[in-house]
Amino acid sequence: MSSHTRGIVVTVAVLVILFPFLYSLISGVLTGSSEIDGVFLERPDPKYQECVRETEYMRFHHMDLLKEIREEFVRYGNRGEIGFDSCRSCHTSRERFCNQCHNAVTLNLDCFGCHYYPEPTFETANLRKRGSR
Amino acid sequence: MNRRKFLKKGGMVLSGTVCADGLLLLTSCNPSETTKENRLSRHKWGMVIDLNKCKPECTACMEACRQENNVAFHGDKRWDIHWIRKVGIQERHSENAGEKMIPMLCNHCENPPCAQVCPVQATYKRDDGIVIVDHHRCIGCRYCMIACPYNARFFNYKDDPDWPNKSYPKRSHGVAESCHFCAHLLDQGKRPACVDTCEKIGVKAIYFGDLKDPNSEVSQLIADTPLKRIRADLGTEPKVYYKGL
Amino acid sequence: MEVQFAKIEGKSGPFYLATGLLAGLGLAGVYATYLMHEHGIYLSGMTNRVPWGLQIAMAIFYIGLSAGSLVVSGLYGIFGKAEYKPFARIAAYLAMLFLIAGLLSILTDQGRIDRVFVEPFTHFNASSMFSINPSLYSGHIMICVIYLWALFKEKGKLTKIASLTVCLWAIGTHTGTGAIFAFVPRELYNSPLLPPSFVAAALSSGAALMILVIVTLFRATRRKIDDDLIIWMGRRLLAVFLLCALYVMLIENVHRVYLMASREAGLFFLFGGFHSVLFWGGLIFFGSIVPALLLFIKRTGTSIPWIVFASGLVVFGVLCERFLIVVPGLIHPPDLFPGMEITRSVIEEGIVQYSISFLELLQALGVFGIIGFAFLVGLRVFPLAPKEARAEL
Amino acid sequence: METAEGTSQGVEFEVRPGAVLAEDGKPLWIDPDLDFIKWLGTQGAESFKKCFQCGTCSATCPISPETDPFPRKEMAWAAWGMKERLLKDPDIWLCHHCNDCSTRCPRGGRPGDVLAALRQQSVLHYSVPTFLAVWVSQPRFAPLLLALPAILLGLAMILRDPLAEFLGYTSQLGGRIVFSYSSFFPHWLINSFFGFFGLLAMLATIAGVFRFWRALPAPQAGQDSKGLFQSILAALKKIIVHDRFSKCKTTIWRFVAHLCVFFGFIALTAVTLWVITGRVNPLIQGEFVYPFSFWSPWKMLANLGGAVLLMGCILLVYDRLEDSDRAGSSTYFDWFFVLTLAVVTFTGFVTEFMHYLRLEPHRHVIYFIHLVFVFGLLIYLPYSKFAHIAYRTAAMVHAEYTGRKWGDSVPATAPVEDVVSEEEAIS
Repeated sequence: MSSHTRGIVVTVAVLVILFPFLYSLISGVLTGSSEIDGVFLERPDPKYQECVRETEYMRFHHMDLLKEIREEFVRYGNRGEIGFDSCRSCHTSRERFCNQCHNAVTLNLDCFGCHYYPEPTFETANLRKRGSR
Repeated sequence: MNRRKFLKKGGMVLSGTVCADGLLLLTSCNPSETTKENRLSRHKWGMVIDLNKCKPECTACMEACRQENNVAFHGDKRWDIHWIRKVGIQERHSENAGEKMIPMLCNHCENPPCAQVCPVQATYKRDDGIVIVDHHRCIGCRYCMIACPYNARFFNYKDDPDWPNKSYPKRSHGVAESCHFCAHLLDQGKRPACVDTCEKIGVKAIYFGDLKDPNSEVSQLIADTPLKRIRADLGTEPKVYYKGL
Repeated sequence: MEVQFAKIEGKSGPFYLATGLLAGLGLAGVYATYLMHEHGIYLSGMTNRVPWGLQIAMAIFYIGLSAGSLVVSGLYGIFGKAEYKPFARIAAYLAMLFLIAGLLSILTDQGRIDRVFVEPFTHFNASSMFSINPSLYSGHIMICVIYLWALFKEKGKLTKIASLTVCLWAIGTHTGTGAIFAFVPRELYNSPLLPPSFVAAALSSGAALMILVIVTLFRATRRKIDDDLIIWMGRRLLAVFLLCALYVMLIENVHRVYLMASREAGLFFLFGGFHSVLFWGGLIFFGSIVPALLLFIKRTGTSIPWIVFASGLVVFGVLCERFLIVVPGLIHPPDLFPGMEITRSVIEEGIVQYSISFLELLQALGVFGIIGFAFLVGLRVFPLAPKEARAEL
Repeated sequence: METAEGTSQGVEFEVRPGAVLAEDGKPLWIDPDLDFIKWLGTQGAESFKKCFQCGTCSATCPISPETDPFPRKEMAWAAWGMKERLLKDPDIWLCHHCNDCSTRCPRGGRPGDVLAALRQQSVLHYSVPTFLAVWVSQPRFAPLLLALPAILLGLAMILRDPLAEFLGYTSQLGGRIVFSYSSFFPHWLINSFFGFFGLLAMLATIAGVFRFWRALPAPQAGQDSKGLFQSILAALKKIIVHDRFSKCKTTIWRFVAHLCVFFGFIALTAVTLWVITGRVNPLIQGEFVYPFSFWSPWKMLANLGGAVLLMGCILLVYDRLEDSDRAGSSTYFDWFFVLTLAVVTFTGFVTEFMHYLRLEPHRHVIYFIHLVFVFGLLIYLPYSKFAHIAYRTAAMVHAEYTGRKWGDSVPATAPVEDVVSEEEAIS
């Protein structure tokens, strides 16, 4: 490899490595937040004070809780007071409540292909999305 | 030589981790799920269909089922799904015999072959005797459809856009399904959609009730009227009885 | 004399052409599978009445072919026929590939491929043949790998043990595969003779394919091979297995037609439509009788080209047989109301039709492409093929 | 013409310029370190016995300095078992194992491999604590070396909940939604745990390099020595642009592979640092969101860097397996580092893939394996071949510092078409 091509390769590599940093720097200066896909969590109606579990638990284990509820209901027919529908009584917008966060970390949901969660943009909901249980 | 030694050792370690994975998976198995103690075991649901009352051209039960359970309909016989369907039969080699229309649905066998062969325990028998599919778990291998001797199980070959009953989920394409005696209604203390409709239109050809309760309508009928079950000779012990078959 | 193994050069134009073609097929198959996964299995020819089709037939066909290793490894490993050592490696490698192909075919046939890697492990159902068999297959693959390793490292004792294990395990594998169909309440499926007949057909097809592959490989790479080896494999092994398979099949069908309970189904299988053409023409005449004759007649049975031709016919016949295991049992309706006939219904009752769709075919070809590609690459990377194979050492 | 005194029973020596002298300018009495010679033999470097000091190696080496070039003198010292002298010698670290010498040695000796073994010796000698270096250098400790990180990480996972309880971390997570990997092995745990041991490893490395540097000869008067800072800058520039490495002819592919690994690794390190410091980063107003979305620039950089790194690893392994005559003998010391790196990269990608597929619970097992190997890579840095990032840098800085013009001159190598044919043969 000639020193010329080597110089080009190295320069490109360095630039590529620096790119995200510069990107974050510039976008941070411009928009005040460096995260383009920053997750805006929909704050529910203030009249609902707390969630079905304490917030930390929901943040860590909401999927476990949902799975738990699912098993109980589907396999043993025990419909507890919490259900899949309980979420949407407070968090009205699926788009902002579920999808944004899950899209932000590229974890596809396929709950809504089968379960109804009122959303104005329902037709555009990812009916075909796969890859999660 | 050193490299080979190292590779061998690495292989040993790797295989060890693989075994660990296997162990982890095994421990997460729970084959005896339905033995869990729950309120379901108090009932055993059964159905009696009176063919003498059932009107040949009436399809109210099919429609009600479709509306209640969002059963997919594409207008193509190969892929249409009918949890309950009406089949016209008549005696072989005899001209005079008239045609009978028979509502057919999942027989909710006591010994369901579909549950026996399901590789992921997605199809299973609830403790109240209902054979039901956990659509979150089904991998769509369609072995249950092979095993079912009644053609009562169906597969979602494609998605159906329309969604009549928003309070009940649809099924994505790629999973098998069949009648579940409207278990979601039973759990709320209601009756299956077909039974309700049949009564509402004033025919009342379908009786539904608890087989464990001796003075329920169904138990009474079974006790004192000659009833038949489809292919009872297969030993699957169906829980759907027919009067006048 | 010690057998010398060597990689093939794999620098010729045909080699690159073949690998490229196979890889292309594989990609096409992947694309077809992706389409079905996105839009639904209706893109295949399967329906609610015929839920299993080409892919399952191909799967059990591949599983059957893997018995080739059983035969050859048995010759070398167990009966100590040293002159068949040259083929042992290819056999083991092919067996591995075919088992993988079987698993791939089953995998691509599922409705929810994304769950296949999870649920069967976390919710194993011991009473389902369909969850027992994949474990049998993967175990078979493992043993094949160990066996291959032992062959590469020239470990005599381990080779013996491994080949013995392969044989025993393979019996389990093929019986289990037959049981997938035999243990199901359908007239054309549930017959206790299905597993044995499956094993017999597997052995014949496996031996036939070994002959095909070995001769083609040695001719293509200009390696020396003694005709006696091929002739022995053809006349002693293949012919015998062929007759066994034929015999079991005969019993099965006669029994089916003899009993009143299953006569109608049996007659439907034998004379009921296109599959009967496959049965009589593909399986019985071209798949069994013609090759048997070719092998037993001294003049043709001792000429390599004829033996290869016969082997090809046998493989084709077994392919038909696999298709005949799966499909007719499904298009023939379960007898819902004995003594009655169904006049009308909202779904397909009675006898239905199954037609293979293009994407389905693409899937099957894709699996073939993948393992073919792996085989050629393996030939180039590992020393699988011997420099020469002599009858007397 | 001067004579040596003392122990020489009056034997006269003619001392030519460039002859090997003791520090006091007297002729040197050599007592060979036989164990050292034996040990070299076990490291695929026995070929120094073939050396007859023709000097082809030094002449053909594309990166050898003009003033007392390697590897000729190292070959002699190795043959004489002058372990101390070799340990003080920076040149073994200037060598990039091009093997141009090994392929051209008229006696079939392999100076490249000898110097590789000497480098391992120097890591063994300088790194602290020494017993870890001994473990890393011997295959029979491999299970132990793999078990150690696993055990430590297992310990960390056992301590996870009590620690979180104690530190009150569960209540300081702000608005972050934490996904399964993090609840399995939380980031604060990774940061603190890996941070702590990373610090230890860094200290050990610095200690080792410090000892190495002290042993190196100080710049003599007359050598046009740059300042230390200038030397470091010059050396770093040479390293980043692979100035020396690219001169290699025989193992040109190792240069390409190293280029890939180098920049891939740097990219991943940059992303890792960004993630670790994400919570306290002044650039990030508001929430720091992790894991990144697939199209976030940082994630893209991470994936790109990982791909490049993986490619480099594959190239390295393939190059070593494919032709050991060209690539030089690969000892366990080499494989330990290369394979660890490869496994880290590979399992990393598998983890990401399983994260997208949500394959429970397999992905936790894979993720744990990944963490174990990353941890191993980290804590064995000062003792494995990974330490070359410190030692070679030090040696190169030293070369600049003592003002040696190394490799700037055009070396007398084989004719060009020879090289071209070699490259064709390789590619």
